[in-house]
Amino acid sequence: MSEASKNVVLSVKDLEVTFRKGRQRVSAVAGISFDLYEGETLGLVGESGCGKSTTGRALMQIVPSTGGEIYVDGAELTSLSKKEARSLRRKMQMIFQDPISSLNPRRRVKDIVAEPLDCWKTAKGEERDAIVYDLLNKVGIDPAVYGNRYARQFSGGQCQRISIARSLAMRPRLLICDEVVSALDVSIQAQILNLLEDLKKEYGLTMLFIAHDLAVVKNISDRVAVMYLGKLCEIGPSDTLYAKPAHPYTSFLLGAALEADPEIEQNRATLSGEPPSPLHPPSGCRFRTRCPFATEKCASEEPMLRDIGAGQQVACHYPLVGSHQ
Amino acid sequence: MLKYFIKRLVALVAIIIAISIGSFFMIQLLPGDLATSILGVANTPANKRELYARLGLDKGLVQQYLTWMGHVLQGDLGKSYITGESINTSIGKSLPIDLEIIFLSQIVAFACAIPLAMKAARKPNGLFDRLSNGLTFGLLSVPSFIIVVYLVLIIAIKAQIPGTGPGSFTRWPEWAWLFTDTGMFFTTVGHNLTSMVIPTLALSIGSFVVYFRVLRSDLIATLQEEFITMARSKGLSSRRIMWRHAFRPSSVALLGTAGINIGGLIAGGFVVQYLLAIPGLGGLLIASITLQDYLVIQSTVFVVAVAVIVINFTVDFITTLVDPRIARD
Amino acid sequence: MSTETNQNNNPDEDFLVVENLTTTFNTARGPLPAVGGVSFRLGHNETLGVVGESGSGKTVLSRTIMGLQPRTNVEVGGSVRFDGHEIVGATEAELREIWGTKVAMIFQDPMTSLNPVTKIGKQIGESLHVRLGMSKDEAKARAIELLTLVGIPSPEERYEAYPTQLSGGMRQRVMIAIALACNPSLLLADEPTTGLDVTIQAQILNLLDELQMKLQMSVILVTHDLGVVATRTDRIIVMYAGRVVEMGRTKDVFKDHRMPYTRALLESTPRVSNPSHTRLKTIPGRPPNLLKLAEGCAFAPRCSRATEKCSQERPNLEPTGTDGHYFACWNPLDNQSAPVSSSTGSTKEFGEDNVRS
Amino acid sequence: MTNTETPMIPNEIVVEHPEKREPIGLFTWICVGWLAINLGVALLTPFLPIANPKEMISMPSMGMSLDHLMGTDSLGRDLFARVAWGSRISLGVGLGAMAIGFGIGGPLGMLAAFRRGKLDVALSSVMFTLLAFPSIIAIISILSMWWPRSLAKIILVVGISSVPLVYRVIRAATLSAGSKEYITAARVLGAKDRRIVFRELLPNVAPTGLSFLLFGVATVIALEGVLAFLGLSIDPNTAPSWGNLINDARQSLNDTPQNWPLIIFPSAILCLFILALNFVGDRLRSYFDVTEVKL
Repeated sequence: MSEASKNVVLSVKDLEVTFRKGRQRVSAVAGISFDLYEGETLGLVGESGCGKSTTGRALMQIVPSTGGEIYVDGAELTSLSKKEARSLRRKMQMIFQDPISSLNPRRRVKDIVAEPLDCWKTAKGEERDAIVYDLLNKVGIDPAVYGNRYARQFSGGQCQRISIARSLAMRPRLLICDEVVSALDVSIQAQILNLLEDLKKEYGLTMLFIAHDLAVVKNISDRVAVMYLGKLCEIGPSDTLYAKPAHPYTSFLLGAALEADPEIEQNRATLSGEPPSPLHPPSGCRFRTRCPFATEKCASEEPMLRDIGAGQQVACHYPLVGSHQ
Repeated sequence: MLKYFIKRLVALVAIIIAISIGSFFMIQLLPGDLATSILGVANTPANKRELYARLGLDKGLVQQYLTWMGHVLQGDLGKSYITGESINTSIGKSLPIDLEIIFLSQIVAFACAIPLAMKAARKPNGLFDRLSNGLTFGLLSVPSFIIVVYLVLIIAIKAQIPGTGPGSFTRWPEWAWLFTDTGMFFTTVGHNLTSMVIPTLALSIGSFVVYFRVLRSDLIATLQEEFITMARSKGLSSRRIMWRHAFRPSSVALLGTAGINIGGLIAGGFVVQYLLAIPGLGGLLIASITLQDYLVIQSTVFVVAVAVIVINFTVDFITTLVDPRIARD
Repeated sequence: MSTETNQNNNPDEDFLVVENLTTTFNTARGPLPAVGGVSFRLGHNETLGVVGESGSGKTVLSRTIMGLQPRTNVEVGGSVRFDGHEIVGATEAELREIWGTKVAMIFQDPMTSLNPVTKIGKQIGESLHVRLGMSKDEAKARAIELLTLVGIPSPEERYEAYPTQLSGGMRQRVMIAIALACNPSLLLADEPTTGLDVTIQAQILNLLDELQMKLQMSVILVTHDLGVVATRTDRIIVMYAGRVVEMGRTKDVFKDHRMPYTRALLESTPRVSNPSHTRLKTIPGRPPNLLKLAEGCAFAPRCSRATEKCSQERPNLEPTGTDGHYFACWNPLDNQSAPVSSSTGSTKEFGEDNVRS
Repeated sequence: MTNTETPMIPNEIVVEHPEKREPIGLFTWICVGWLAINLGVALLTPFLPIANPKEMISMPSMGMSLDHLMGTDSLGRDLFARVAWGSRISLGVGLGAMAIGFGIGGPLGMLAAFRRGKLDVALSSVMFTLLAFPSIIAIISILSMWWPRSLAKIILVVGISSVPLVYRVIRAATLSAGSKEYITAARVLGAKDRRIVFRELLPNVAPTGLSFLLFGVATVIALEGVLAFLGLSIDPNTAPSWGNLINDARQSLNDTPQNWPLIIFPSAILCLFILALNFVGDRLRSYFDVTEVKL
């Protein structure tokens, strides 16, 4: 999927996000780089606190990035003026985790979906209504029945459909989905995932899909990136990465994932302990404190993300998988 | 914890300084002619100039403020321009009365509110809860001055209970009496407490209503919490659950309300004092307002404001002891 | 209280007997049947999984079994017999006798389930002190032992901590310590790992397994996650709209399910083992409104196999022929390829391998 | 009054269109009606066929009769007329002061919560310091020295003294609404500040504001009573307020204890008016489910 011939829609170089907590500094995202090619879905997976959501928010400039560059279709986002950045952001949209809280409870559904059109004044009157009607139909909400209802009257799954309709109103190139199905039941989750797949084809979207659920991420993504404590551990095509994880952390993460099948032997060797505080990240490789293969080199030298073939890159001194050649 | 405490203390000092500035300039900037109220007909330009020089009022406002603050910091609030009495003495006589009324009324309010709120919250929407909730909601809408008026009408005039009406306030005996004449001591204490019936009732009803409602709704919310279910699932008695698990988290809101309420009583209790002719701070303030006694007003306002803030500070401190989450934020 | 269960000569099956249990909430909009007639049995040291989506009544079921349901606006019918005690209709004082010491519960959200203003050590020690009559010092010593048991590092220090100072995984460990303080013989775990990260989830589930073996408990594991029950339970119950739609040995239900809902649930769950972009099968529509439940099968409006009968008559649980495997459906799925005999055998083996003996 | 009727149902149960709202209830409508009647009387007093409140039209201290519905006071003035005219003053002070309080405190509170940062720190430290200062003392001191007294001055002083409180409430409500994901969503969609404030924040802050407005009016009306007792409200001879009427009655009741309607009517009407305001405010709060903002 990641051939050089493809257009790069989003390119992230050494992105850093540092928060201030009193006098201390928390580096939530500590320098990550990746490219997103046109039409692909990149899954960003990791445990809570690893910085995956912050990455998404920094890309949308909801939280300011404190270092690095973000290129959208070749234009660098962070160095632009507020006004230019705003118009560049039209190409990017985001859907959030909590479907209910991301819709204003005191506004009508059709106004919520029309919000971007009203903000950018791209469509008015009948044209606007037609777009809204069409979008709501596409996400499976009958506009004739539900268009005039208030957002608070809908269930989580329906709210997420409305959010998706809203995010597509400006026909964005890039869609960032931040844990969009984690608050939903399995049966609803499947509906939303299929809906996203369909809309992605129809609208020619490029997606960054952020989630903690490994199965969900694999299902929807062409490539997957794994984060741990603000850094990228590994990135590669979904099927390859899940079959042959190169980073010990990825391997443990996959081992801990529970499969809905009693015949699959669960890997009982789980990671012990919990991730260290991002206030005091370990030196060298950030995973070394929980890694059974860690050596002195891991403490002194930070592993850089390097190619191990077949589109897979890993940041580990001792990857589990050698070169694919 | 200590860090939080120090932080709060610094804020406290800052607010007290702000308040001293506030009470000083509020009085100074108001219209009104001090010379007229002191000198009366003798208000000639020469006399006025002489008076201002004597009182230090011919200097700049900042200078005046600094002089006043300098004295205040040494514990001297100055002397009344009009009566010449030391303000320390006046406030020293009045403040204990306020403290007594507030102390008594708070004891009564808490003693009634806590058990009743516990009872009401145990069965939300039950008969007792509905009754008490409705009744307190009604009482909430009766301002304290109306309560006093009716209490006086009923207790002092209709029921003819001696020593309870306006002007019947009796002071505590002096310290020395305690050891020499116990009979007299108890008589005076008795008189004092009788004279406290109406003011205590008047203030405690308002406090009770507020405390009851805050504690009740908070308890009901707390009892819905999962950790209460958890406590039940341990097999603890409902008594233990109410007191050990529900009351403590709920008392945070109660304490906060109490802080604001007690502060309000110091500042707002003087309507009651005025109506009952009780010589507390309220009485002092209103008397000095009538006399246009600027320095006394200014000092009283300052003392009351500081008292209110110190009380709020104390309540905050107690709250952090009850709920360790607060100090860590 | 009924004691007739003691006369039964197969105690393993009758440790917990739930019969036609119903829980109905009286709401302003009418009665809401959150649990609509559930029956099952649980043996000693057995692990039962209860699976269902939001609104399936699984949480209400677990609380009703324990008798923890609030008393007002709730009607409970049927019977829950647990080790010689009848739970339904028992007074709170009677229930208090078995709560904590015989049956304990861990809750979904350890943040809200721990008292925020009390040190965690005190919360563990409380039941030791109150229920077992230990002195405060003994209780403290035991509480520290329990903290060690559930794998909390430096337990003496953590004894003094407040819940907000711990991570989610640590809080869940504290919850387990509290629940197990008085050695209960039945543990109800209501979504014990929801909201935890996968690696922490694995730690907690392993810990529960280990403790079940050590302390000889029966466990009811309530969850929405099919992955959690797949390898950690002996038997499972699948719930939909307050009723059991299928139950049986874990392997039978996963491999040989008859109820279309069970299949739909399994097919709509994304799997790590499936290749990327596998199209998920979805269940159309949403879970039903329990206030307006129709006469027939609650799943009928979403079911591809539904016939007219489905919307008119409610199916009862029927045996499949395989031991202990039941389903409620008028148009069940065909018996699938997996041969019945071998699946029974391997289930047993599996149980011995992973759960206990 | 209580929104705790049906909390026993666990969240997991899906009820279609989960409307938490309870029916509005008869008593709420009675309260609304009572408020409307008072407001109507206050607005229309000059046009109503009632006696002149300043004129001695009858014997003093007469009981209730068809001519004088509430009887007459110690100077023979018609009490009903005086109560009706009094509502003009009391409601005027209440609404006027709150108009000033909300006019200044509301926008400032929203601005501080929306902009955050230095502006918020600066505004909030000023406001919270002012809040620590017991406002009633300030009101009394200022009014006692600011002669001659007038309705406008009372409204101004009380209104300004309520600014910090309104500021705090509106700021808290805005902060709470602003922390919701839909604000971030609107920003991401490209909404400008103006749009976010008026389309997203305001509709969610307004219910809190409205219910606090009702509580505020109730408090100010009670406060006017206090001022009247201390002789600091407007001169009862020019126009009586409800507080003035109660104060008058209190004083004259010593001489004519049989004339109880004199105190019962004004105080009952005052209390019932406050009750209705409080009740409607409380219902509004639970109707809009404004739980996160503690007033």
